[in-house]
Amino acid sequence: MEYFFELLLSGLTRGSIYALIALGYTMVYGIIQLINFAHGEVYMIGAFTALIVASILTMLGWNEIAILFIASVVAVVYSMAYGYTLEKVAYKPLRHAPRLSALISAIGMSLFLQNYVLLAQTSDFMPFPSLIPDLEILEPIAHLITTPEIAIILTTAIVMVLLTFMIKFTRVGKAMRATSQDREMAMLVGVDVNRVISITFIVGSATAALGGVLIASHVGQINFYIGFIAGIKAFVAAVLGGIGSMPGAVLGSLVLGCAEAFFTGFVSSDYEDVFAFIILVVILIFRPAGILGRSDISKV
Amino acid sequence: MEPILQVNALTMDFGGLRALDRLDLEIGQREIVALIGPNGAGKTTFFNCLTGIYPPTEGEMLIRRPDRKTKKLNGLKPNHVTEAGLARTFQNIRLFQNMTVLENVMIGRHCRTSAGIIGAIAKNKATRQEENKIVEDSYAVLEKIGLAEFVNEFAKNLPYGAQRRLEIARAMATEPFLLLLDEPAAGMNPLETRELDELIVRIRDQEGITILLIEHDMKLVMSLSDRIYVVDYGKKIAQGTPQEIKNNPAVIKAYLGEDADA
Amino acid sequence: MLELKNIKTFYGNIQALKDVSIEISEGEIITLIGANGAGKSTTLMSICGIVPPRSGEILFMGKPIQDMAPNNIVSLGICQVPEGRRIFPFLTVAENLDMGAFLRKDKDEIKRDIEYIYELFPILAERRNQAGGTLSGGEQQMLAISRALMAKPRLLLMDEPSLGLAPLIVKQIFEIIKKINTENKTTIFLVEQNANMALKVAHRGYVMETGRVSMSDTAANLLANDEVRKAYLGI
Amino acid sequence: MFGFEEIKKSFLTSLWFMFLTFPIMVIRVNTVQNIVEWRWERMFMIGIGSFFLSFLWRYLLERKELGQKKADLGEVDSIPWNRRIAREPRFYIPALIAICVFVLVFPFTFSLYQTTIMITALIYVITGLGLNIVVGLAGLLDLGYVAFYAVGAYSYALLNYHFGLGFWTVLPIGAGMGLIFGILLGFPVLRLKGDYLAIVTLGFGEIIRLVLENWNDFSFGPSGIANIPRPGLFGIQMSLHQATIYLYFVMIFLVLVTIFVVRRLQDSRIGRAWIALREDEVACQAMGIDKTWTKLSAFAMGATWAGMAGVVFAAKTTFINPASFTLWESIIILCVVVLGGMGSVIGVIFGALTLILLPEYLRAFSEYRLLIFGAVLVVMMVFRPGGIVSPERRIYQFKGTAPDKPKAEASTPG
Repeated sequence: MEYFFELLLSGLTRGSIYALIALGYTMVYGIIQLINFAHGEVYMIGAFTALIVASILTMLGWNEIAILFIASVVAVVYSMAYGYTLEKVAYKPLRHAPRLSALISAIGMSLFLQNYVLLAQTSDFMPFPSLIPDLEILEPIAHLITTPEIAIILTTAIVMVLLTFMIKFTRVGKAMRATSQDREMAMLVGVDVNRVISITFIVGSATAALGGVLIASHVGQINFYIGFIAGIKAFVAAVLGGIGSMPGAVLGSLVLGCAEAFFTGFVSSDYEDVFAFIILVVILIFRPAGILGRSDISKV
Repeated sequence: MEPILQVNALTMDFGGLRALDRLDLEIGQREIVALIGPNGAGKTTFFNCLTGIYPPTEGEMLIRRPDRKTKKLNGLKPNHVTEAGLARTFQNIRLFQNMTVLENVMIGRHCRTSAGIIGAIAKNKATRQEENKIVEDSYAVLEKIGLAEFVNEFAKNLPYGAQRRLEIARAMATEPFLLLLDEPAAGMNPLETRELDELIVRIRDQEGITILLIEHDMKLVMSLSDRIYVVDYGKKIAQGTPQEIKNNPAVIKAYLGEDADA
Repeated sequence: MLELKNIKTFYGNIQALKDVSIEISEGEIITLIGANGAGKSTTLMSICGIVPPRSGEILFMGKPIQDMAPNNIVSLGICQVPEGRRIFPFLTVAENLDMGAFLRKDKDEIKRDIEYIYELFPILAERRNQAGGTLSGGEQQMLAISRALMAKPRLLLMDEPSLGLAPLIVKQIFEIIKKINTENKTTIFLVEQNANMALKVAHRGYVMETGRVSMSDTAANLLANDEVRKAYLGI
Repeated sequence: MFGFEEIKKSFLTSLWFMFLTFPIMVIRVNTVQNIVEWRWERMFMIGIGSFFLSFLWRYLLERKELGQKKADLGEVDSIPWNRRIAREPRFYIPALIAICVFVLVFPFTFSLYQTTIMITALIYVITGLGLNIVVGLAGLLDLGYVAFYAVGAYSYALLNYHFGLGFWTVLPIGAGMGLIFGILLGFPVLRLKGDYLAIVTLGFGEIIRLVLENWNDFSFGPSGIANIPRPGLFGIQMSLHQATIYLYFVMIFLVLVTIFVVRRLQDSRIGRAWIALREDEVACQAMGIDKTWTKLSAFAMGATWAGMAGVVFAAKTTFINPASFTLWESIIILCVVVLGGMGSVIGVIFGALTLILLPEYLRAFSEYRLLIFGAVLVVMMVFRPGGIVSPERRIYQFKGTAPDKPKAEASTPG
């Protein structure tokens, strides 16, 4: 039983990380129907920025909590800037082009950013300082779940609540929903659609950066390639939940995370990823729009 | 007169919305029948049910083919409906925009030809002959419809009226016995509309094809059709000859406007 | 108030508008009638900047607007009720109305206007928390008009407001159009297939054929015109 | 265009990029030795570079916009360059001869290394042409195409390992295996549309790779299979150099076969159905085309070439392991198709040669080649989203298609 809980919690942790990245995918897809292939790279750049800031501050002998806070903030700010620029350079000129072209542009961006970090920094794995201190109060349950894991799950929950609030009640959130439902009509009521798209990229990048900082400090090392792998997984999670739907992204991520954890724990770790993809294929074959996706009647 | 298309109590629900409500309709051979009614009355939905794009919630659709075999349309896939001899055009033009006019019509020949992958690669004599035949037949259709001058133009570069006629040509190429036209005159100027009128009559008289059309242009409908069905809210509210429809008070109220004759 | 000078607009490869010129003065109801696909909706989309014209000029209060972004055009007071209503299907009725007031900052005024709308259309008040997509056609049309009114437009563009509505509701809609025009002094540019109704409420009318304006006159004259009667009034 | 406004814009852009690249480009930390390296000179390079590039970027964007405007108003005569060349015998005949001569003498004039690269490029030509059927003609986005490539490669490696079958025997078997897998995988997924199809094919691609990686008893896992023989020629012993040259000509032959077959398919009844399917699914069905069968045939036909190319790949490298069949490989093949120009045979050949040879010859800047590669993809798509070569399409001419029918010729209009 305890083993079950251990796996469940590890699955939730893993799923939470996927969720932080998947949210960005799903938001962008909801608004411009583009698979933002370079999204994973934004997450990776967030992690690198945090690493650089944290290392400098550690050398200066700052306090752990302050480092965590500052590193996260800088990482988030930079990721937002990258997300914003990415959209302006690689996607905005392609708004009326065939969708495949935009996808290739995204792939090109992904490759570019990976190699940019590879060249400017290093191709090796870099050790990432563990920024989240172990709390003593949690000692009794440490065998089940560690403090960083709790931090990850909590952060995801908070981000989710904040995002829901933003989407549901703020002006910008309403503009986002309106744009994703009917872009032209949104323009007709005076929404600056270009701005809404930029904001979507910025918000999505910010959550990805948070994910980047958390996972990096949890795993303890990063390199230029982490974005690609995590990006694919998160994208699978987003599609699983029904791409375009934010609750769907979180649900899909948690399902994927838990499924992987249980499969690894009870069956074998060799086929963990195979299992993840099989879930994806099976769900999409029987529910082609994903778990929470809306299937639309095509008008003839 | 035995009907070649018989629709009994056709009903179509979208979620809570009833788009078609127990609609009955019959068409005899070589008739030109018009289906009219306000926008959103369910006319296009009716076409979509007939051609297998939507599965109707209830009701029955039967055809009697020229070979006198009766066939039920319910549950057939769109391509099988076409093979059975029904062809249609679309309200908002759905041509293969990046193909030439001739190629568009050649696609219509698809279901009446058979060359497969092996034939395509080997390009044996049978395949070559079939290909030539497809080109010839398609060209013949274009000549009939009066589009021969555009034969190698891309469909997207055609003038609006010609695009509408190309849709008809493409449908004709599938060798239908019943042709369904969804607002064929939409967007045409009066001259083009007049030509269309002649074309439709010619298709019926020379090819012996029965025609069911949805149309808003009352002048065209009145001059063209043998019989008219009027639907509103998915229900049939009237049927009869143009003269009868013109004088039917229910029709005037629902569609032509209360004081259309003012 | 609004002046279109020789605008040419393209949709993909098709030229939808060929040298269209239209003039609208303040306080008028102008109607544009014509067959399906004649370019009526494109004219509205060109004015709103969604499909900007390739050449020609659009002047609003004497100022060229053809190169402006759609949201800036809306902020000048030009609002559209597009064809097919285009309600945001997953937003509630109240949220749809909020979207209409997207560019307005005067919160109290907005509240008052919403109350006014709910008085005008009690059915919308009843359904304020329902998703827009679940309304019936007539209700959606009312919502679409209300949404546009929430922006307090000086010029209201309406694309086929009678489309797919029962005669009784059409009548109601046209009464509202008249009311908006007389009470709020809103200028209205009305695109209609139901030429009969449209010409009855309008002051002046334009007839469009395959991308060109083929006729323009006072509404009364057009109603009496034989050609128009034959082609568009179904007589 | 060098007004004050423009300079201000570029200046702001360059400031923005200096800010953006600051942590990654300027700072490097060494966490082991606790050293921070500051590389300020890079910041200035970025600043100056982005200042000038932003001018170029805006200029090109404006030109593209202007071109569109002119095309709309009918002010340009838009015959693509490739079609103009193809129409003029005095251009294309010498060009064709030159290409033939080049192809023939290539392996003898260039080094072994160059020949090997060229073989790789030719493999991509084949896979690109195969994927072009699926993506370019039928419009189905397949991100797991490499799976079929792997199927072909492993077919050869395993059949050779267990049964000693040779290259020429396995070549058709590999193609057949690709076909079978195409049908097997295609059947469940073809109901899906657009991006969902893309992601499920991606999933299938990864499943196959991961199975190969983990199923040690079957595929020898990550260590792969070595000592796969090169293609034989009547049992003649060949040196490495000779074998490579031989393989080069085998590839040329296979490429020609592929082009031949793909063109025939494209111009056939089936090919037209594929294109129509891409253009409008609903209308396509209304014309009596069986959607499922047509999609499936495109999927399977594409997979066949991947299977065949896989066999060649195994024979060329003599060693395969799952690392050769990652998602990146699928993506590169997709890029070959889109960059070259979707739906165009010449485009795909162009795309394959550019994408595979460019990085190889960029080895001078070896570290930067993938960076440049990524940037080229973005720039290409932004300024020429349709690819390098616009698709050449057979124009069915009533005259041309029926030379043996004088009657038809007579009735042809001008």
